[in-house]
Amino acid sequence: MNDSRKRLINGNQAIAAAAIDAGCRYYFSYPITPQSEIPEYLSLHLPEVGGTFLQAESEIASINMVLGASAAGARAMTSSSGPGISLKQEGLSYMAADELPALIVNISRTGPGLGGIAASQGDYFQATKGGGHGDYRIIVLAPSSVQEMYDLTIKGFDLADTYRTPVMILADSVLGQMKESVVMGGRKKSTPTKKDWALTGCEGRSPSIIKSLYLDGDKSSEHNRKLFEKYQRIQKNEVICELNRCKDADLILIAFGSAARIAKTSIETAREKGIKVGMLRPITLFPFPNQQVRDISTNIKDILVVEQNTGQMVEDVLISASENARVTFYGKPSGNVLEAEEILCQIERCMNKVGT
Amino acid sequence: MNDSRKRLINGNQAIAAAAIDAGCRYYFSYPITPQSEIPEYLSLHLPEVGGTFLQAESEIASINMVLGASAAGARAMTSSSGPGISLKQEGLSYMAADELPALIVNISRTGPGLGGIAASQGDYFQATKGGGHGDYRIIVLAPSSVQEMYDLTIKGFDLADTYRTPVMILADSVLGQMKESVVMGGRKKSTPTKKDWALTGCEGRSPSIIKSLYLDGDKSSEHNRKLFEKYQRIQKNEVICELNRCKDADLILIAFGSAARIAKTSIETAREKGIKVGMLRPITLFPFPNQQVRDISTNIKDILVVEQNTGQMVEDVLISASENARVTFYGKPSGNVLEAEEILCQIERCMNKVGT
Amino acid sequence: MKQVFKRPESLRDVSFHFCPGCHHGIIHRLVAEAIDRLRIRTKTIGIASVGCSVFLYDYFDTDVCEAPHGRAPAVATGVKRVHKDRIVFAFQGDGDLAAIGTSEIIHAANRGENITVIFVNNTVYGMTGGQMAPTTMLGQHTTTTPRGRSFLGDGYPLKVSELLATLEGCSFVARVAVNNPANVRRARKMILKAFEMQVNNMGFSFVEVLSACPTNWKMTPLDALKRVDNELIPYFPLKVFREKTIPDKL
Amino acid sequence: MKQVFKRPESLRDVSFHFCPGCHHGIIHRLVAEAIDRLRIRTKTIGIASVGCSVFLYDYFDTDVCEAPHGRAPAVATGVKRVHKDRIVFAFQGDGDLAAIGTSEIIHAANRGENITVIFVNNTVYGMTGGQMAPTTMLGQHTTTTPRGRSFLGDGYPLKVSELLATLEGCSFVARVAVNNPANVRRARKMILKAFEMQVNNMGFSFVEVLSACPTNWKMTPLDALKRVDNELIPYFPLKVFREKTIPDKL
Amino acid sequence: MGRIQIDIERCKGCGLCVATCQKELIHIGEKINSHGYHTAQIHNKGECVGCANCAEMCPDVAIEVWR
Amino acid sequence: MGRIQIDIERCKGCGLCVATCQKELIHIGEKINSHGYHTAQIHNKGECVGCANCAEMCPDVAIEVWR
Amino acid sequence: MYYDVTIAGFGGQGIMAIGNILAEAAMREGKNVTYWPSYSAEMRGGTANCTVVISTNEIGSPVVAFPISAIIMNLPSLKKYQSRIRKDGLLIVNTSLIDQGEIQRDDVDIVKAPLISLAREAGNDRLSNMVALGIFLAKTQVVRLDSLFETFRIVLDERYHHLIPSNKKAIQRGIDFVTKLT
Amino acid sequence: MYYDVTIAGFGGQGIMAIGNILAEAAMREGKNVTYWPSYSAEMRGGTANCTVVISTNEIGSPVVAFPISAIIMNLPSLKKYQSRIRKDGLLIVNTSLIDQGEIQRDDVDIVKAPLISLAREAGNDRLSNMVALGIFLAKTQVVRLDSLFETFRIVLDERYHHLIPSNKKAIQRGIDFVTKLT
Repeated sequence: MNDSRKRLINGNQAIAAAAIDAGCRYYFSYPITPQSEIPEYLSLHLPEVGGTFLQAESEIASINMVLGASAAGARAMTSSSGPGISLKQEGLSYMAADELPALIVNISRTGPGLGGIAASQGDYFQATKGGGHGDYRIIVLAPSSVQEMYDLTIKGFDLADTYRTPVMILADSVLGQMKESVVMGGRKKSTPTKKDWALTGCEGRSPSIIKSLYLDGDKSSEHNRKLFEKYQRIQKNEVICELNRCKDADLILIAFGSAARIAKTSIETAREKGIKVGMLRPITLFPFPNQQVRDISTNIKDILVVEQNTGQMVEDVLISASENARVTFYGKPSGNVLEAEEILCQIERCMNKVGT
Repeated sequence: MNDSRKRLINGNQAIAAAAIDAGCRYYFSYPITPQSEIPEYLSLHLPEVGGTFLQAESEIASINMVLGASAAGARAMTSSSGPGISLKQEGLSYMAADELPALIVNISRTGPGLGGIAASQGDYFQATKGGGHGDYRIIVLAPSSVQEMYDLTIKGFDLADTYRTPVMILADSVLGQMKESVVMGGRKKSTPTKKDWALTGCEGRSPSIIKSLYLDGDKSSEHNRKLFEKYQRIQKNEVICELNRCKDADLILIAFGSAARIAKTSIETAREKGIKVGMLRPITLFPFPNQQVRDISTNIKDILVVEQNTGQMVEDVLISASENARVTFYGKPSGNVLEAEEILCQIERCMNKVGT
Repeated sequence: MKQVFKRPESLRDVSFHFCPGCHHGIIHRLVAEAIDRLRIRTKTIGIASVGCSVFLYDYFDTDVCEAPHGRAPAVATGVKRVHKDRIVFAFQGDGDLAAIGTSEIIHAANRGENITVIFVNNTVYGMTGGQMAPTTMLGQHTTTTPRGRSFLGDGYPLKVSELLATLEGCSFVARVAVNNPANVRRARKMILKAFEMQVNNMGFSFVEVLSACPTNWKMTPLDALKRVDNELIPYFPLKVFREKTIPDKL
Repeated sequence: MKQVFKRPESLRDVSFHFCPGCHHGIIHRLVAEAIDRLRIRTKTIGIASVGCSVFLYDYFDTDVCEAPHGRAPAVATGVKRVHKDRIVFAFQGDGDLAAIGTSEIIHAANRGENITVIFVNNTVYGMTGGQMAPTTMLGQHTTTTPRGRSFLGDGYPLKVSELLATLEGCSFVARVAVNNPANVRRARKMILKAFEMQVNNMGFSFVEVLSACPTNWKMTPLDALKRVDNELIPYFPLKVFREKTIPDKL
Repeated sequence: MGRIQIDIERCKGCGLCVATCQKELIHIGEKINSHGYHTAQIHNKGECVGCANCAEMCPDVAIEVWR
Repeated sequence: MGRIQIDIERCKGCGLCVATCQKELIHIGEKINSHGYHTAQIHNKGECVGCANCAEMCPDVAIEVWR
Repeated sequence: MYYDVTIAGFGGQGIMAIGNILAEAAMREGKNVTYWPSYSAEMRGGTANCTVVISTNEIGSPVVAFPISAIIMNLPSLKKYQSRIRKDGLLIVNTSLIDQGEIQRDDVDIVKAPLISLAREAGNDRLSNMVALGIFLAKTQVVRLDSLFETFRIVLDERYHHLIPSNKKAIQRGIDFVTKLT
Repeated sequence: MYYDVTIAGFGGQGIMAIGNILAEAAMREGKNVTYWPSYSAEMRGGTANCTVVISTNEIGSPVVAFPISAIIMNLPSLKKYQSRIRKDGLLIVNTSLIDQGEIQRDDVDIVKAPLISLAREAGNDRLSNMVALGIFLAKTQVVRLDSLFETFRIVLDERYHHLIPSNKKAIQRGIDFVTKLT
């Protein structure tokens, strides 16, 4: 296998391949559609590099195995979708509290409930606002191409280790199932940082403890403040967003993930029609590009937020945007995938090119 | 037991007593602190009225028993705290999707992780933004006294039936553990609505189905749109908030639940010092009183948001508030309970009575 | 000539979505026959689980509630506690019941919930694409055991009936197969017996049905029939593991 | 005279938070003695669970990871898969292990995870205030069974060791008590044996310890001792349920 | 003496009935139904005894039997 | 011939040692430690054989034994 | 009127019981009242404290950072609370378990009471909480003695009802102790 | 250049296989390509479709609501997609399973092909998908035949490699079918 050559694989496979390239050797998960290619790939290839693939008895067991492997100092990962991610919320909250790094992949489904396997961005709130109990955040990365599924997986492991925090890749079946060419292994491989806090047995040092119970009020407060300061640091340092054709734009479209990808076609078509549209695409959903939205909204009058849901990220846009800008929201409930044509129609409406 | 007399009970007991008065006859839960008085009360008193108390094997089993009992047409309830509520997120998402009414009580803990049992408002996001997967909301009620623990429990059951949706009581150990005098049964008892959608066996009618799987894109879309329209209706019709001493106020303090309760003392003291402070207290957290905040923020320059967390409800305030108002946030990480004195200090800072 | 075999009334007149040669359809039919036989269609509430049997409501002409993955026994408990005079059955596959639903099935059985659970064991996750289930045989190749299931690391095929039979709350626990007409006829009796237990308020009743999944086994339907005989039954013996009689109940 | 009894080295020199007469302290001591005896303190990683034993890290002079309620076997699995040469033990109560953690313990056992689980069965949830546990005896009054546990509705006291002993992955399953010096000495041997199994890579080892909870039983410590003999042991017999020998492993 | 009737549109051509018929009266024919399946067909109808084994094994409840 | 030593500050006065000592050499005294517990005390020390039963049963590991 | 008190000690010392009795009595006298307990996760042996607020007006915070008065039953509680008592407030200290040298305040009214000895004198050395309540009542008169006695059958678990007479005796011992002081 | 195609039919008809082959071949020719499958939850017998976009520019949406061309293998797919094909586009219809009367478009290039019969002629009536691919290739020339053949060993599971010659034959049969048409 020539790693540096282009290969046509789907987004799920790209994530799985990237995990191995990132040095992840422990993967625990439970079957759910539409992320099956991840466990399928890793059950085949992890053992080849001395890694462990374990299909857990449940979503809950799998996140707690990740917790254990991470506590032991390893790069560990799980993947699931919608309902499975809901079941992992207790474990995620514990890992955030324990300050344990790991990568969690959500190839989300149509929800709520059992829903369906069509593309959906209905898990934005759960991912970014902390779906589990307590006052915490996790870093959320939103790829928009198969190449980014690969690249952000590697980046995710690095961020997780740097900040000692769970990191989530939030994508959906458009990105998980679509195939595109990917260049793998071309860049510097990621190297896990030294983890002197990890549990390895206390040979030659005093015992280490990983826990989240703080019954003492002062210690509890202090711990929560420490977490909060970490999230502020992440907000300050780790925002990534793509600005595309914004310089001359009259309208900025804000979208992430699959919606952004589909909207690119709409913007292309709009430009062909002479409508000056640009795009701001948050790649980190937490930390959200508050400042970037703020900056752009002070200069441009119209913002169109497009999501494959009934309105979630738009709240973060509203918090950030200047009141000078008019924010229009177009949300499509999950079930049917967003179409470039309907986004184009919304762009035209915003620009008053067609009546409202 | 003279129902209409004042009794000194704690907030957890008030919820339990109210559930019985609301006609709830099915309660399923799993042990967790600090809500233990609820199962304790109901295990004793539910059987007396022919009801069923079942201690489930897990948080997940208990929410799914609630799902089943609700599907069967009964008023059903569960209660838990932090980690337990996280574990119920899958079930909650299903119930929202299935359009099943029920009351879920979260007497929240310090979090994330195992945390502690001190008061916390760190579960605001989880409750209001949908901690489970998918694009849904649940109604969230935030009592601020033991009397409201009683009253809002009854109201919660009514709202749940009216809108066919799970309703959550979000409180914490300050409200769950404190005792106050409560007047019970004084008002009209709540009566469950007729549920022609409930599963009872299909004698004399065609079979009923309760489900959330919609593989067909159009049906899935339609279902999600229907849910969304319901949430809009709830937002329009069901906002409750308390406005207190706002008429002449120079500063509006916005807080909910225990923080609001504690802040009342601070406002009292501030008024004694001649500082004109009022309070806007959201009682429904979803639907959030967007319009009320908007209205008040157009007239008053200073808003102080106080929470027992590092900043959650403040986002809803920021979305709603006019840009004319200056929104200051004071958050105390959970661990140590908010003190009236520190809130007073923040009030004074806002009013420039002490330097910043 | 008179008609000696026809579609049971409790089964709607629609085609199954199951793959060719999948035994789910036979098992659905046997459950519907039991419901017909006991004349309980209009007082039956089915609980659908997640996996290939999720579309229960498309096939059974009864009230049906869908349960989250693995939680059918808990949902059934909620329904039955409200309607003690209705017949509540759950229909679960091995991914659902023996993995993520382990806790729910054990505790529903232990409580002696007066419900009936039909457990389809085809040693693999069907709908999600053929992953290893707790009941997957040692050496069996699945999409997540590409080198075959190994007891080192993956553990042993779980014998669910044997496990549940240790619990006092069970009125009836049996394992059957439907891979030949004789086994089908025996399965019919056992499924009927399980429903009768519930009708008589005897507590939790359970039938495990060994079932073929030609698609995920990557076998022809005929080879799949043979595998049930040659590989599954020797490890998962067909047997009544527990059967209470009316005096036991008292 | 020479010292014949002293605090084990693996136990930190601090007081327990346990209630007067609670057996947790004895069990902690026996585990620490096993660790001392095998000289594995610096290669041991403990997994604390939720409940009265959550403060494991305050007492054991080893690395410790706290697990969410019921999930200690899953966390232990994660740790052990990374550090195959370390000794990983979980310490769980009956609320934790036999209720919310049912699935995790069964599947860790079934996989034959090479870990050791110490299971404290005192028939009640301790820290949360004395609720019914799956192991609560019939008729026992708890804060959630104010009229006594009834098999109708509440189900039967769960025999965890018996359940686990049916699983191939277990190398060692035993039940002990610590309510008199002879039982304590037998418990010491069994706990040591369980750790030895892990040291020898024999797979999952498990010791259930019957334990008194005077506070939640609302008994004096002495009456609680007697209850273990008179009520618990007759229902939960002290026994080695499963013990693999080295040849079994091969 | 017996008779069976196969609902061709419901048949998926799995062949379980073919394998089960002790008198070997059923085969999978060339005919393709609207779902693209080659379906089961009975030949030598007169020899059918109506034992119903084919119907018992049909996963699609596509066979009715008279005797 | 034996000797035991009870760590009074660690004793919670549960009395398990009292019940276990076959020679009945231990009792719960009037003394209250800083945690408010009446604590165990040994009397007739000379009769102690150092059997260690009291230590085996002490849930607070508060007893050491010499023999 | 407005009054508040924080009561603190070990779990098992009956802290919550006297807080409840006080709150219930105040409610019976028609006052607004809040009772707020706080305890550690341990069933026994941890720290326990509660705060009772009594007022004729609506009560805001049930949580009081700087109480007017405190009943302190053990040393850790003294360390935690003594600096927080408001100037000119009241501090009742259990000198049976606390060395007097640990008391550092001189701007509050301090009652040093050997509660265990006093309880023993009243017949049962486990009732030091009731002695403390008696002292508190005598010092503050925030509720009437008869209101207090009326609450016993409601607040105390039935299995302790036979102890009501000895409880009353212990409260009286506390009152007498204060009377002798003055 | 830009071209897209939607391929739709039953699960089991090999829809995904020809989509993959086409995408892989296009990539090998240096083009940008996206392949997006969509299938129902059933393993077999449900509907299956996929969309392949091939372009020399960066590709935006992999999801195409209104495709330039479509290969339609069964009736439900015809009903779902025929109205969505762009004017002057290409529609290949499997008349082995679809009655010609169901075709309603007259503003697109329509190829009515009895795919099962053609496949049978080529030696294996299960390879109607490959016949369709041959037809598509002959009509569009969007990739070269040799690129296509090169992909077989990558795209097809090893256990089907012995079928590669018959696959090639079936593709050729499709190409020949078009040649005869024109």
